[in-house]
Amino acid sequence: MTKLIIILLSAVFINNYVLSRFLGICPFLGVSKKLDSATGMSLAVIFVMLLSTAVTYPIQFYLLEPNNLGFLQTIVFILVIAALVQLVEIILKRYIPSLHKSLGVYLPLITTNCAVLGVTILNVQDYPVTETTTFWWGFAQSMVNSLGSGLGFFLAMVMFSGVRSVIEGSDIPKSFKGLPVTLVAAAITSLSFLGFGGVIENLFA
Amino acid sequence: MKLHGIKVPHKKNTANCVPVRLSVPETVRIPMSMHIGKPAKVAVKRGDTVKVGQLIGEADGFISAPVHSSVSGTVAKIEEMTLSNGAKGQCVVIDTDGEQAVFEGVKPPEVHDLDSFTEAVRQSGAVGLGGAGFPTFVKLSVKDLSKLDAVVINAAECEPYITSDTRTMLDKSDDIMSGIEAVKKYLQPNRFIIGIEKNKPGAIKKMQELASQSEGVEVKVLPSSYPQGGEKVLVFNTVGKIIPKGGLPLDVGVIVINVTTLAFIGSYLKTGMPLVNKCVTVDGSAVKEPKNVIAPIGMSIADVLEQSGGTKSEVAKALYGGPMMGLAVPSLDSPILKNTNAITAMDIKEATPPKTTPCIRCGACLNHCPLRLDPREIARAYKLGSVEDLQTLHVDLCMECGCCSYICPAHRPLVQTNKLAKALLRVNQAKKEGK
Amino acid sequence: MNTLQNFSKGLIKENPVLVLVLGTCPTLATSTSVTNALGMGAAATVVLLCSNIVISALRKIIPDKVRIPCYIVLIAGFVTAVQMLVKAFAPALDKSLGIYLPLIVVNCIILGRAEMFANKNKVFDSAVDGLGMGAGFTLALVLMATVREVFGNGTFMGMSIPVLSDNHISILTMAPGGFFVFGLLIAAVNKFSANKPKKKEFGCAGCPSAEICGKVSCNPPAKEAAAND
Amino acid sequence: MNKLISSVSPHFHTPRTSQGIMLDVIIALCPAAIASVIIFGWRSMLVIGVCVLTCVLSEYLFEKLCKRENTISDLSAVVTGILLAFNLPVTIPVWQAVIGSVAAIIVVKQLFGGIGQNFANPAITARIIMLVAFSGTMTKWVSPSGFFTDVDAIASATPLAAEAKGAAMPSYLDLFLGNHGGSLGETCALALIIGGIYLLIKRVISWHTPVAFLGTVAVMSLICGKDVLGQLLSGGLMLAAFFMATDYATTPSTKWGKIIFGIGCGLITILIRFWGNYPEGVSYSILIMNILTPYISKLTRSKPLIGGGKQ
Amino acid sequence: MKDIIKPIAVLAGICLVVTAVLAYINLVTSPIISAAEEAAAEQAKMEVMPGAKSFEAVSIELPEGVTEAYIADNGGYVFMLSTKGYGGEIKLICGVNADGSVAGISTLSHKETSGIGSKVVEDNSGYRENFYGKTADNYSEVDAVTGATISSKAYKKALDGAFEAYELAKEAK
Ligand SMILES: Cc1cc2nc3c(=O)[nH]c(=O)nc-3n(C[C@H](O)[C@H](O)[C@H](O)COP(=O)(O)O)c2cc1C
Ligand SMILES: Cc1cc2nc3c(=O)[nH]c(=O)nc-3n(C[C@H](O)[C@H](O)[C@H](O)COP(=O)(O)O)c2cc1C
Ligand SMILES: Cc1cc2nc3c(=O)[nH]c(=O)nc-3n(C[C@H](O)[C@H](O)[C@H](O)COP(=O)(O)O)c2cc1C
Ligand SMILES: Cc1cc2nc3c(=O)[nH]c(=O)nc-3n(C[C@H](O)[C@H](O)[C@H](O)CO)c2cc1C
Ligand code: SF4
Ligand code: SF4
Ligand code: SF4
Ligand code: SF4
Ligand code: FES
Repeated sequence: MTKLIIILLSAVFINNYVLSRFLGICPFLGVSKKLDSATGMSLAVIFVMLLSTAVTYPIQFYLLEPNNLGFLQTIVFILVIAALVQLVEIILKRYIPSLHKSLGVYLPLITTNCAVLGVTILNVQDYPVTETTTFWWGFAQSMVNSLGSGLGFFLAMVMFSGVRSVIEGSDIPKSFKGLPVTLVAAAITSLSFLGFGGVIENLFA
Repeated sequence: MKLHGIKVPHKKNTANCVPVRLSVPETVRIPMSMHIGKPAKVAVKRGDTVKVGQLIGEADGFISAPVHSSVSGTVAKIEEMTLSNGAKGQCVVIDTDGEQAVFEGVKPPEVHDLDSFTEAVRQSGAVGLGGAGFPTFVKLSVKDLSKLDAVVINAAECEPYITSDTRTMLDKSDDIMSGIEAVKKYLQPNRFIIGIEKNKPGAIKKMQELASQSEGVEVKVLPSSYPQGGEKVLVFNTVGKIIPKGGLPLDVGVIVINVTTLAFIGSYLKTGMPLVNKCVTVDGSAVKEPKNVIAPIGMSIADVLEQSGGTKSEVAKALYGGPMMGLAVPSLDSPILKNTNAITAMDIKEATPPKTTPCIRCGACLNHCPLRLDPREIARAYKLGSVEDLQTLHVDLCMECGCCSYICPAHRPLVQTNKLAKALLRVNQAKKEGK
Repeated sequence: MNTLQNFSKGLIKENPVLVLVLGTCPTLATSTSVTNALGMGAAATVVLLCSNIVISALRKIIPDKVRIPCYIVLIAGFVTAVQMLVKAFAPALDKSLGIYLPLIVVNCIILGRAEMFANKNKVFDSAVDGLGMGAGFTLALVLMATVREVFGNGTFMGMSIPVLSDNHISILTMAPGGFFVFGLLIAAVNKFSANKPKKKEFGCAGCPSAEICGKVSCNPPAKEAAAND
Repeated sequence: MNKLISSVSPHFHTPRTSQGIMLDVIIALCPAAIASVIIFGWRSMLVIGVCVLTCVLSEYLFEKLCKRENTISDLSAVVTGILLAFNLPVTIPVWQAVIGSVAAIIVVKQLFGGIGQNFANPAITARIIMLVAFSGTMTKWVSPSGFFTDVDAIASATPLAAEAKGAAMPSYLDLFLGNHGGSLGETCALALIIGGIYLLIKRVISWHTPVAFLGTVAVMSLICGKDVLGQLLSGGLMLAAFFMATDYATTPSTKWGKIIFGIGCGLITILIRFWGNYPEGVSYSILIMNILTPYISKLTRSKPLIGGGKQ
Repeated sequence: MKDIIKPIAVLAGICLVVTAVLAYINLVTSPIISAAEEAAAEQAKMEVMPGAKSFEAVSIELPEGVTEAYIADNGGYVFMLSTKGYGGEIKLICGVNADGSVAGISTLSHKETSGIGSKVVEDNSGYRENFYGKTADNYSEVDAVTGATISSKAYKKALDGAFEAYELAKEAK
């Protein structure tokens, strides 16, 4: 159990996808301007991350590995994610139109978001089924890691959108207006995350 | 709960100066618009002879006020001039004959019920003398008397320099008394509250005496912190009620009336002489002898300054009113208006605004705004042109009291930004309603 | 547009990273050393070239409806092939690129070129476009990597540089340094390209008392902001 | 007749200026500066001088370059320089101090629009950048050497680093007077408290942030069974609580905002001190709270007192 | 009908072709990949155990901090070590001669601070050479690097495991 907590919190604070692993930077820079769109995007990402891990993890260890098809991993995973995103969109549209209205616009963006593909690949890499780990333990760790990664993405987005609201009305030097100053702000934001080093492990060790 | 505010230097140099009556100048220029609302219509023509108290401008519409001659003489011309609010308007220029003959029609009005009372106030030309110049009879035309709880008499006089209200309280307490009695009789409020800042002990004593003679009248001594006299602040500090956004004091059962306005009504009911003379505090760094004077409406500021002892140094800036809310006049030819309670003449040192530097986000402005607005964020939202943000920041509530601009160590022009922001919001709302 | 222009637009005018700001993740993650940058650039270029060629060749065959899935499958195929080849013949590179190698699949540059160029143009032009874009991507990566490796690690392509190797600013190779150097590069590009940010107008137009002040009395924040600009 | 000046009301202004406020901060920092020279020797002066000079110069040059109005006369760059120097070990190489100062003024302050518009505390952020970039020299401490001694004196550990390794902390008196290893300006609690009280009296800062910050650290230390007084007096806590968590531009302005900011700083400091890899967490706590400040400000924005009701 | 079948057919066709091509590449490269991996592993072992040519896994109860254990054809042992340093996991490979002295150490991966912990764990820092030739009895004499006590301790702790595993492996032989 503590292992799972450590995985969760480390994914949020230490190995933050956006701020220390450089995954999902495009939406981080593109959608963080307004708080509500940042939240919407993050919720969609968390959802798709969990869903695609739940599908790809079993595929990897029940389908690909036993049949020596490991080399198809990339193709299969990206297709699964694309299909899932489509499916979710259709289902949301039909059954929960209100949610579709708020999350719908972000869903297509997610297919080409490297954080989602990244989390599925990293999960099968970091928490594989081996002689000593059962499928369910690996699966649990993967799901928790996906959740943590999604929450980490969420945290980074929310923190950063606050920073951007400050930058917006400021007199930025001309050539730094727009993206450059946003990147420098991201640098400072990611700097702040370095401070958490060791905290999670030591707290629960 | 306490309201923020600021401590400003009081500079009440003239509190003990009994007003001196100035001699009549050679000409006066009386604008037709000395009040909020539609300007009055000129009722005389060139060459007419007029006497003191004679009607020269007719009220035009409901929110408007008549204008009377403050002198006897001949109408020299009717001309355009730039008014204090920036717009152009008409004014009547009268060459005086120095006799100050009183117009024959001046006689005490017949008042027997509410309607005739408000009509009398209307005829008197009374407008709010607390500064805003809102036609007083409009304020008194209460549709549903049962909703009226209290009349708050604004005697705070929180601006630096100005002491004309103080003088009214010291010198004309019987006029105030008749004003109170009249309002009591016709509007029947449950109580009268006279709000005075702590720094006027003489006036407080006088008013307390007065209150002890009349039932339902009380004196509320207020801390001397600016802007105690602001309507919203005063209502909160006297009756503890909050005027809703976009609402009037009447929405919480209150009428706010300036003490000099009330005294004028009292005296008008006795004499029938309309609003033609004003007690004006003349002070400021350029003034040689600060004092209170009684000047006919329409007398130019230059004449007033000269007659009240002259200036120490060249006047670099002159204000209608005090330094916190006062309006800079375009030239010294500008006339004394109905609602002019002070002339502040500043030398070049006092008049030069301090250098504006970038905002350091010290938060002083938002921590001193009596309404707890956030001028810093308002300025940002205005710069971004975000009408949405301006709305959530409630910039339309700003009463332009100037606390924020005063306290800002970077000397940002916050009040001005607020004015512009309010205008932007108004234009935007008008557009929306238009659609 | 001639072939040369077609190629060189990817380098500067439409540089996918510095101007179009695509593929930010691999750019930030793999620009810690010049060697990595070259490896990543080469891998992405190969995929870009192949996918542009094949997609252009198949552009008449692939139905519009399943366009995107087909592109994804093709791109993923090339990525996997490249991945296996790198693993086999350059295992060290595979180790240092890690997860970012398979993530070329979702690199927006590649899908973007497929959508914007390859499915509308002839095979040869598409190949040139792919090469140009790949070169632009590599150029940006190498530029960033040079700054980060030289100043952050005191080395260049692994060779240590005299004074700097003892006095390096290691934060440049870390996450914050990545964002920072990327920001600097884009600012430099902004500076030298002509696209000036448009100025906003503020002023007395909305001022309630513009008449009396004669539009001179106050120096509103707007004026200062304009002056500051 | 001469033309009258026409300007917007109010026509009176407070005699205070931004420059005056910054000057007050500089005055308040003087006791700690003097203490640092007494404790660590003449090189403290060198480090402070280099940082202040570089900060002012980079502000001047950058504003020249961008053709902006020059703001060095508001003295805020001097404050940043002194505070950055106070956060460095006395042995710091000059070139590193220069890079740190340039980063503080240009990267953290001017790129975001200059004074009042930066979202992160320049001095703190620069210190963190230096800590990560130059970890070696930034964690090399010497023990107090006295004024004339050479600074290559005996290597030492900061009280918190000593504690982290299980070694003994200096006595309370030594902690209070600053007679121990550490950054230039952080060791002498006495001098810092004097400066803080000066700022409180001059109303440059309000009590909310320091009290919330120090109070949270004290309470959390008590709960975790640590030496409360030792925790309060060691590390950069006093310096941060009075001078850096109170920076105008990067912290909330409302009363409750300040309290939340202080509590947040206290909690993160404790988290990093007791469980993190770093012996000291004050800098990170302030930077993280700086980033959260826009939200705290929004959350604690006071409702318009009058007229908020009906709309 | 046609516009439903055609897209599916094309997509399926593309999938099939791509899979087939990949399968072929996989067939060609997978032996090379595993050979390369093998070679890299052998290379690392040989580096810390000079003179040895082949290695064989030994089956012992691995002590804490030891992840793999091998015996070399010259009688020496090679251990894969893992320990927690200042910044995170440090992975080492360590060769121990038949007589129990350290033959070589190399760092496989680490997350120590550049400039502090890196002075301990990085191969070119020279710290590892202090241990060469040392045995279980005297390796603790090696001084810690000042300013990086934590990394130094972690490094030594990893070696603890190596010596312990050495004893176990010798017994098992
Ligand atoms: C357009 C307008 C309409 C007003 N209508 C009324 C009214 O019907 N009754 C009333 O008592 N006061 C009315 N007022 C007066 C205000 O309550 C207030 O006394 C006046 O705006 C002066 O405010 P100030 O002294 O705070 O500047 C009105 C004011 C304005 C500007
Ligand atoms: C900031 C501010 C300060 C004010 N100060 C005073 C004051 O000191 N005395 C006063 O009579 N009116 C003052 N006023 C005007 C009052 O708000 C209000 O208009 C007046 O008391 C209404 O009475 P009147 O219509 O008779 O003038 C002030 C208004 C503002 C916005
Ligand atoms: C930014 C930073 C990075 C550090 N990195 C390391 C490290 O990699 N290895 C280490 O042992 N200690 C590291 N430390 C810890 C301190 O240097 C600590 O004081 C030191 O381990 C104590 O060793 P000493 O007794 O030799 O001074 C680091 C501290 C800081 C502030
Ligand atoms: C009370 C107070 C505290 C300050 N603290 C800091 C600080 O911690 N770091 C800093 O760089 N500047 C500080 N300054 C200076 C200045 O406000 C700072 O550079 C701003 O962040 C510039 O926008 C301080 C100024 C004041 C008035
Ligand atoms: S008082 Fe002036 S300097 Fe302070 S926050 Fe407000 S606008 Fe900025
Ligand atoms: S002028 Fe407006 S914003 Fe400024 S203090 Fe007064 S009410 Fe508040
Ligand atoms: S100078 Fe200011 S106040 Fe005057 S018109 Fe222009 S914006 Fe309005
Ligand atoms: S100076 Fe004042 S009155 Fe003139 S335009 Fe500006 S805000 Fe309006
Ligand atoms: S490259 Fe990572 S999200 Fe676009």
